[in-house]
Amino acid sequence: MKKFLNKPVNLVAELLEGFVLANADKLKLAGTNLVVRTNPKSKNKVALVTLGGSGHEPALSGFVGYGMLDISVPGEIFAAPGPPRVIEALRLANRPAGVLFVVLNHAGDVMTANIVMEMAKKEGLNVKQILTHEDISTGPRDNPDERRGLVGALPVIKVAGAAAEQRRSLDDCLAIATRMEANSATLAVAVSGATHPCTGEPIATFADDEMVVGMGQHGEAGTGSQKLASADKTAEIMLPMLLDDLKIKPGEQVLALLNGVGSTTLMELYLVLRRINQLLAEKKISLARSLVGQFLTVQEMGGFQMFIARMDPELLRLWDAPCNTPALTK
Amino acid sequence: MKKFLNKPVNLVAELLEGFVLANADKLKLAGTNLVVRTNPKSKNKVALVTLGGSGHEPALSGFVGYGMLDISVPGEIFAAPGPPRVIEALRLANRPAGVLFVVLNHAGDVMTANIVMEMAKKEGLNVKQILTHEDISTGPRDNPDERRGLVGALPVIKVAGAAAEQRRSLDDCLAIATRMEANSATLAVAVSGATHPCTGEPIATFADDEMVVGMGQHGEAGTGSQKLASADKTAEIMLPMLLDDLKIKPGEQVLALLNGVGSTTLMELYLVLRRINQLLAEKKISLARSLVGQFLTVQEMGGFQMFIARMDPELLRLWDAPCNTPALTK
Amino acid sequence: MPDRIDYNILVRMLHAAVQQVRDNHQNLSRLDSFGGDGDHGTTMLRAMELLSKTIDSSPKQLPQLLHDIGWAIMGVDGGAAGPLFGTFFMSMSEAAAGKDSLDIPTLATVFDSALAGVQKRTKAQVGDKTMIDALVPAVRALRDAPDLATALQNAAAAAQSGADSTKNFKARFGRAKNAGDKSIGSPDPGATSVALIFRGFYQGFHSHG
Amino acid sequence: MPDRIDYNILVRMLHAAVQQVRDNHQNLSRLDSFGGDGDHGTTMLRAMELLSKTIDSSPKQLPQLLHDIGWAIMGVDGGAAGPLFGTFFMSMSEAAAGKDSLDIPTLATVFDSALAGVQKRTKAQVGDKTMIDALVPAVRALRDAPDLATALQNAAAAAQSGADSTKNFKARFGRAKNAGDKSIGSPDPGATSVALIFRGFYQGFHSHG
Ligand SMILES: Nc1ncnc2c1ncn2[C@@H]1O[C@H](COP(=O)(O)OP(=O)(O)O)[C@@H](O)[C@H]1O
Ligand SMILES: Nc1ncnc2c1ncn2[C@@H]1O[C@H](COP(=O)(O)OP(=O)(O)O)[C@@H](O)[C@H]1O
Ligand SMILES: [Mg+2]
Ligand SMILES: [Mg+2]
Ligand SMILES: [Mg+2]
Ligand SMILES: [Mg+2]
Repeated sequence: MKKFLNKPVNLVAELLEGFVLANADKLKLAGTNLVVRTNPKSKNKVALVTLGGSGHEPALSGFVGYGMLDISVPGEIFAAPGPPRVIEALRLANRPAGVLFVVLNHAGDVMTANIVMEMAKKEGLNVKQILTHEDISTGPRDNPDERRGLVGALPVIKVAGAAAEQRRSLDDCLAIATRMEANSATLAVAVSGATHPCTGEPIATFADDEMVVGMGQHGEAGTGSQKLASADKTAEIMLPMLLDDLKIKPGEQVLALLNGVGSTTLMELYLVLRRINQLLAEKKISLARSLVGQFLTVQEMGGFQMFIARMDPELLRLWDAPCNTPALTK
Repeated sequence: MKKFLNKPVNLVAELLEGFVLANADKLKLAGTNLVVRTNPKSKNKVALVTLGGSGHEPALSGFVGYGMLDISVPGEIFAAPGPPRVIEALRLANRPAGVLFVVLNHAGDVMTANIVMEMAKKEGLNVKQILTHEDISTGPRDNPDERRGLVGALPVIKVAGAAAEQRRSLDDCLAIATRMEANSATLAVAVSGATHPCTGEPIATFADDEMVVGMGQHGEAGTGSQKLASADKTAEIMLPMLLDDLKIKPGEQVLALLNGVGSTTLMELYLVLRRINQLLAEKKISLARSLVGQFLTVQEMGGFQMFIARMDPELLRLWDAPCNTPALTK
Repeated sequence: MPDRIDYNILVRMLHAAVQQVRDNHQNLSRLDSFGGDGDHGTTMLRAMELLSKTIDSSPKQLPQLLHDIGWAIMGVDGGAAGPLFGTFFMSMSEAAAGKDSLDIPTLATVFDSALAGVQKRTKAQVGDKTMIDALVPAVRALRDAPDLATALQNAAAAAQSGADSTKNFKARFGRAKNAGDKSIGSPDPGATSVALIFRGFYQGFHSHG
Repeated sequence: MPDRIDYNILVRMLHAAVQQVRDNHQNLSRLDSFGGDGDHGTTMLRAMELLSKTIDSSPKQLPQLLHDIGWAIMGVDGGAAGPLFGTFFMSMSEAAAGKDSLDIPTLATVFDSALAGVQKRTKAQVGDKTMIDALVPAVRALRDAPDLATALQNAAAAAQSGADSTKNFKARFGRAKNAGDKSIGSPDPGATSVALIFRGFYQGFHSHG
């Protein structure tokens, strides 16, 4: 893929400069390239902090703003930031109301998070951590360590962020985030690869008519290599796996989120959502809410992540609550 | 490109079904696949209506909602809708306050619009038309017929839509739209092609290291085939052409909009915006506002549209006014 | 051969035109793929299927049928061809107002009106590689013919050679104008459609026994 | 050969380790490209350049230097390697607290601490195709050597054969674990880095004249 780039070593710093410029009403940089709100949240409210590699724009810094995150610590391309900048973020966010620290389950992120949580404890910071790991393709539900954190971080941040704006306690925010997380499941499908913007190396390769169900954010191989299917058929393959994992029963309400990872169009995602709605109706499951967009991308990779969550009235209320971030505004 | 599709003949109908499902709080279908607001605007306010081909999601139906459009008439893939559904939309929107009809300058759209405007006149509908044609690559400023309408329709709809919500008259809304349009300029650059989702045929082809400045929305050849340049260099090539066309002088304020057309990432667009900001600063031109995103796409095509507009205080106020649509929320 | 085109004869002419496009739509798309976006055959096929359905659903009255066909084709949502061919039939209807059959001078007037209608929609002139290149000679050929059969035969022949002439032109209208020289060497798809339709008109008229 | 590693000798050892990575970073990235994401060489190079800068900026005091190096490498933002190698040096510093030079038993304790620190961060065991495969034998080899030169020579050799042994393993940690069998046949990049660093330590110590 041909990309408009400058020097690779400056890539993240430069993209952050443009990113905060494009969203100057919501965001600015603070400290060592930490993305923070232009208008900080009241110190009486729980703060939300996350970390993660760059190259997945608009994620994760695109979720900073009213109703969602307070600080995002962007790493290098596809690489977690190291502990120094993350502890800097936690110190900056620290407050009596407390800090909820959202970590997506990827080895590097978790390693950094563990180091930082030990430091935070030693320093007496008021921080609690929530780990998101809803990728059903990498491990069974009872082995959550193996499950990666994909786009499911978005709803977790959304509901916990809404709870924080409503001055709920840190324990409440954590409980809400945990409930959202526990009722979430994601499955990815990929049809074409991407190139690493620094090395120019291909991320994953595909046969001409191949699609891979379960492929990860960085081209980690999935188990489900199969022939490229129609939008309807793809929904028919993937949705039951998610419903099964969550053991969703007739009469329950779900949120469906379709996250395009790059060159798969919104057009295609709308077709998939349409079929999801039909399949859910057949099973008497209610599609209570849906969201379609490109939130957590993998450069120009083709494919998408299908996310389903069991919702309860409180989670729905928090999902609907106002937010104002570059990637999601309600 | 591998796409998740069903039968081509159903593509637009199905994608609209998914689209309104995903945005049920903002949109619904009415009449013959017209996209309308879920909560209609008061009849005392001017209504905004547009038409345009599908396959460019989220445009144009993604601009329907508070503060922007009232009705969008989506055509087939890359093809204008014919007059019958457009006149249906104008009849639906018609009101004493009047209707502003926004047309992007493409042959099919204009032909339909002309027919419909004649009918509207005969029927006594209270409609005025604004044509957007800000693509500087297809004709000189004094030959506006040759200039295509690209992403510049978005700011026109934004400021006119805001004026309409403020109960400005039809003449005022038209004058504001006209002023916005007259001060707008867009230049596109493409680096990789796309496939037509119905025919599977390639839209435009490129040499390995080629970029084409001025390529149109449907792969119409541009004049500026050259070697793929860095983000900085590309900004240095394109921005002066736009400033020149608009004759922007030191001390003036501009809006910059970078519209990714498909597989070009937000990451890359942020790099370009950063350089635009630097170049403007050198020329003592103020980057008053900026917007980066994928608003008007061409399937998985690689490239972007760079839009620059001269802003005045009123246009800035209208640009900043609230809006709530699938593609833009303020 | 009859000396008037009544509703029934018109229907035969229209059906034959539909059949011409059905048989040739793949070629029309192929021609559109050189300079345009490759959809002209699909659009014309959809237009002609709508035409055929309109014959069944419309009141059995000549000007009304032409009007309804024009309006149906206008709604084909396929880019330039829909409004242009839709205007063609609607403008025929306007000139046929109040008539339940067309003699040879009326037919000439009706097609003059069709051409004028289309020309109101586009600035394209003969030589710009559009449907105008087939339409103008076809309509002109209708004017001075001794009888309807000759008129329609001449029109079909003139449309065909008009379409053929576009081979060597460079497109100056429609999507193809942006394709530079790519369309040189193959005829314009829209002009080819016009030739097919006039061929169908003649065949449908002629087959009337 | 000296029987204690003081600040100056440590700096030589560190500089030599930096040089090893500078000379071999492209190979490290190449190794990472089979199963991982191809960035290990870049990350290690950045880590080592930071190490080198830290030597210049940090107070000239042995445990403090190790601490500052560890913290600098932690901040390299390059994925798994930063925290792991950062922990390595920070844990060395903890065990060296209060010492301005290291004799052979202290050196063994310092590296034991480094290994323990890294192991606190990962569940990877010998055989899982990670840096652990080079680190464990290297640290073990340091323990029973008669003098510093032999200790560092043995450690370098053990790290190298530990790294070599990973060739035949299938990755079970880090990004490479998702690549299936793709990494079989080539050594683990992180283990190779450990071998380079220990080789540097030995060379730097040895070159001390
Ligand atoms: N402005 C125009 N004036 C006259 N004829 C036109 C014009 N634009 C297109 N056409 C005709 O329409 C044909 C293309 O039709 P079609 O492919 O169906 O529409 P589109 O170009 O919108 O895809 C051209 O071959 C040409 O004959
Ligand atoms: N969980 C882990 N435990 C031990 N070592 C690991 C782990 N993850 C990665 N490594 C080591 O790090 C190396 C990869 O480092 P690097 O490429 O810099 O980071 P990343 O994998 O995040 O891109 C691997 O070769 C391996 O030796
Ligand atoms: Mg066409
Ligand atoms: Mg078309
Ligand atoms: Mg790596
Ligand atoms: Mg990495």
